[in-house]
Amino acid sequence: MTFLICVAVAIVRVKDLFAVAMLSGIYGLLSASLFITMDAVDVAFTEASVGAGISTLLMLTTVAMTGRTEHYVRHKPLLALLVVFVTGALLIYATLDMPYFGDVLAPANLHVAPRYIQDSMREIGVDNIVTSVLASYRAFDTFGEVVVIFTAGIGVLALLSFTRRPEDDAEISSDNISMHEQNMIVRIVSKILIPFILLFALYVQFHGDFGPGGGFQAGVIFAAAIILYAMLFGMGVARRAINQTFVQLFAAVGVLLYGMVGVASMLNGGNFLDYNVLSEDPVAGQHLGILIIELGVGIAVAMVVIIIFFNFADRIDISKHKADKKI
Amino acid sequence: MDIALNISSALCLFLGSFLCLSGGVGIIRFPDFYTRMHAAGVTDTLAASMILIGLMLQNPDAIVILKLVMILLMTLFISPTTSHAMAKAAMNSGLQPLLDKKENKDGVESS
Amino acid sequence: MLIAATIAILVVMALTIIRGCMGPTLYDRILAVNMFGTKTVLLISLLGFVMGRPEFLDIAIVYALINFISVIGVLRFSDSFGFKQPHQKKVSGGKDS
Amino acid sequence: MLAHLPVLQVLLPLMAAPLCLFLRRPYLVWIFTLIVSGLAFLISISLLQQVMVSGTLVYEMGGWSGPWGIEYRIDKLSAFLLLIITAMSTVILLAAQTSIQKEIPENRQIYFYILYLFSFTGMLGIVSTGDVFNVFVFLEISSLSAYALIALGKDRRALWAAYQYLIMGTIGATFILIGIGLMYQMTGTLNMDDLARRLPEVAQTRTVFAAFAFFIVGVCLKLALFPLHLWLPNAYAYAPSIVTAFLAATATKVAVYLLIRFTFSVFDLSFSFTALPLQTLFVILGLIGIFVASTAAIYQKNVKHLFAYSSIAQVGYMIVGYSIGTTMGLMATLLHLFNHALMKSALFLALGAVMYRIGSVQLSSFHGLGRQMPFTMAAIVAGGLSLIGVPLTVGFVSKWYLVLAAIENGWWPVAVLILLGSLLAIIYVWRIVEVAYFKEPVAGTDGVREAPMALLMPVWLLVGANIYFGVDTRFSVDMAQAAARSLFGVSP
Amino acid sequence: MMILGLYNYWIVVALMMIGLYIVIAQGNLVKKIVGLNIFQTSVFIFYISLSKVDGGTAPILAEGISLYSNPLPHVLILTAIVVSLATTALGLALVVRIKEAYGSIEEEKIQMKDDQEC
Repeated sequence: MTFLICVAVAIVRVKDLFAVAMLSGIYGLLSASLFITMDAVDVAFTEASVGAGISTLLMLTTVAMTGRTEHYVRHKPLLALLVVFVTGALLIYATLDMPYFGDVLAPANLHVAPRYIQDSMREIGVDNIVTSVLASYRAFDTFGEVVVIFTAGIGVLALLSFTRRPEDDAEISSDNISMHEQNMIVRIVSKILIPFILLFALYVQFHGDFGPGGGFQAGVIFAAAIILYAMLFGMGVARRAINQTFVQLFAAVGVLLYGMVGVASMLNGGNFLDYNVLSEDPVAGQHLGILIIELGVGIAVAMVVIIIFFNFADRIDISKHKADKKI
Repeated sequence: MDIALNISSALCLFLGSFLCLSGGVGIIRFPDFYTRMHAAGVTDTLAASMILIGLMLQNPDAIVILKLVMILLMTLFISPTTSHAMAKAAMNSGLQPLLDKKENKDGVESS
Repeated sequence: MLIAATIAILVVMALTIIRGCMGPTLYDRILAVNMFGTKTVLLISLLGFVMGRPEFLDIAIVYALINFISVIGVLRFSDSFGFKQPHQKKVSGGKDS
Repeated sequence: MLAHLPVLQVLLPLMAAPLCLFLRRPYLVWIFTLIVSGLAFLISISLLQQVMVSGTLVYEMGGWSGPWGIEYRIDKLSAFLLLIITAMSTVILLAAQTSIQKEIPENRQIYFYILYLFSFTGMLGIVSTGDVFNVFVFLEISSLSAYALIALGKDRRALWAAYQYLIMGTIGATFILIGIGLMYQMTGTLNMDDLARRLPEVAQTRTVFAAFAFFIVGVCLKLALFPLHLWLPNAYAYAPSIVTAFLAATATKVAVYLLIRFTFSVFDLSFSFTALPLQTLFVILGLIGIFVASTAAIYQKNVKHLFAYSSIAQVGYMIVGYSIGTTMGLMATLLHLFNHALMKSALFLALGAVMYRIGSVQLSSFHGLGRQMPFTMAAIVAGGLSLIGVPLTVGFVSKWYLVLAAIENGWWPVAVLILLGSLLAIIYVWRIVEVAYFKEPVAGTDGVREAPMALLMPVWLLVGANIYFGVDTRFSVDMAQAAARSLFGVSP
Repeated sequence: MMILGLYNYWIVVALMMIGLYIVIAQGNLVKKIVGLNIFQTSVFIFYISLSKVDGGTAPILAEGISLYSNPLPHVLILTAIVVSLATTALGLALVVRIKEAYGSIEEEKIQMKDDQEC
């Protein structure tokens, strides 16, 4: 735990933004390990792939575009400190009446949660309680979550997309090829790894019922494989392999798939997202429903992350290109 | 049988931890980037495999061993690759190895 | 033994963080991040055993992958950062000597 | 199908948004969006009827009841808010196509509509849900899309404004998240109804107190209550006109809704108003907000800025009404919610029309506009009168009830100050009138003509509503009264 | 007991304060986003710590185990992590655009340029 504070303080102090981005990656990994020690394996899974993986990559791309050094001007630190300390004091004050860490009798552990733990096997039939809560009891939240990430994807598209000129494309890709001739070893190893990563993503996708994992994590891993490919072989090549319009449409399909499950259950006479009615046997219905929505989540997340990354990386290539031309 | 497994597992774990620690000391104490990388890269690979093998010996479950083997393979693949890539990138960016006694601990961050 | 190994790894992690925070060059930090990642993988595998639920090795696999990808990412973007050509060597190493 | 209306209300725009990607032409997407919004409006009317007849509607997501699943809970207050949001969105969308064509590049228009739909969905979701964490999720949907929408503005300052909004908004949302976490920790539930039942047991603990404080601060950040309003003026000023109109008409309303919902339904009133010196604090902040923002509005050179500051002042009125803490005060607040949505959307849409013709909303470019764009300017004046609170406009009605509520509670000084605040409104509205009607047009703007029908029609629709509801107050007053009564009925 | 029992929460508070401090006091836009991340992560840790049950294990049903940690906060945090990813992505996209439009990502400089325009 104390590590976390060290890293956080370091982030405050370090001025090299690249280093900051990397430290935030370490921070993500650390908090993920912390989640594991506190039994939150699913969360750790996600935090590792998001905090240490995708966020860090995005930060790096941004830093690569915006410049590395920070011109540090200390301004209004007093006000900031005041706000921070008031908040902190309030929280410390709040902790005084809290149930202790790990208390079995804390109200949070007595009221709603026991039902999930005791009955989810009978009602849903999935080993991983987190999955059953996520995908069935609180499925609507998860739907919201997919929509949030989709919104972010669209937002990034709205902000960063631009019409590409073909000649730019050609130049950039030739650039990339020359640049990566040298990285033979890395490329070969990655070529071996990428199919494996994709396979692993599928495993995570469908194994979510029994162990940690699920649609979101699988989506991120899948996207990570694609990102790796794009980084090593250049955006131009990756772009040829993966059609952007197609990706966008697929992201939409992912969200719609999720919604459709809900609509289907409505048509079958249940409430929105009530999987019990999807099949004769409620438990089988639950299984089916969870399977499909996890698939929807996976598709949507993977595509959105790809969209986000590609748009960022395109900007880099373009801005670098412009800079090269100026020189 | 059990005892033998346990002992060998403990031995592996011990060796792994020791290598880890020495790598950790190395990464702090060595004078420049390339030597540090050496410390990290070498210990990483061996220590990781030692610890993973140690864990494998502890568990009879097939799927767990399979997963551990996968992790092991991955570390074996990834660790040297990243080391290689890092060294190459560092060379390309103009970071010179510390060959003689010249002091150039800082200021080599090229941008 | 498991616990001893865990503690050893924790200590190494601390050392790596120190290196990561100290720098001094960018590549030292990358190195620290990389090493930190591998150590986390080991830590998680160990923790799974310590807590008696070794099914969670999936997470360790993910960490290894993510670690690899992020290191490659760092290198890729630090390469493409700035205006230098990949093959051209700068003499900045000897600048202040 | 009628039983599914609560969820359809949210689901319809939600599902429609990704579908937009499949329609590749902006014009088609616009039509589609408009239809969806119109349908949502119809649903909200039907919901309102149902609620009026049969009381609170509860819809269980996934068939899981109570605190285990998420439920939608639509009472009179939410139905009222749903009606406001969907109505505003529909009218504003009528004007969207023309204005957007001019302000946003062709290849981004589709994204604009998608984001608009998401923002719309988010607000509907916040209003109809009965689960605190769900509130957070939908809050993020609506605000994320709002950030992106603002950043679509032409001016580069829009980007900066959006960034600031993003930072402030995220801090606010995270504060709310902390509040939710603390509450969950003490009660073990996330369902609002259940929370209301379980909170009194632990109401005296410091944790619950802190939870409440965090929640209030978070909501106030979203609400742009006086000391936390800094993000609002720029965000409103540089966003595309349609976005400004939409956000001004709905976003702060939703935040007020959250405030009311939490202080009245989740925490009970006696706790809300005694645990913190909330009542006094809010009255003071509200009043200061009215004065500071109105004064700031007087000095603005950009008309959008001017109205943005006036929005902050109006939020002040709402907060004052709310903190009076009587049925009358709450009713005034709800009325003002409704009325302010009407007048601000009319004003900002009219500004959109000005923007469409002149390409600027600096006060200096308004010279002589009264003659060049008579209908648009007339609409602005009508909206301005409503802001001031001249009789026969909606602004009068809500201020009337507000003053009544203050007097009823024996708060004479507050009533006087509210009236004084209206005087300030006269000044800033007058500045526009003066420039537009009594100054000669600037040379080189001879070609400026009246705005196209597609823009004028929605503007005048809204202005008409302004006057209609100012004269015939039965509908809005009844609604507000019913909602306020039901809230007080719930809480002892 | 009190110190041990609340230690976790206090660390969370400290992290939260650091994160918030970065967001408010730092002038660099990227760093602000990093700060926001730290701030949000600290909230996640808070949620997860309140779900921990002494002696319990991860909420994946297995034979022979009867005490599990509370799964509900885990679910909430999964959602919240996604939200924070979305926020980060959007924020960084904004930063990129700001850099292109203003040529800087320092708060002060941007303010200065804006003031000149007004």
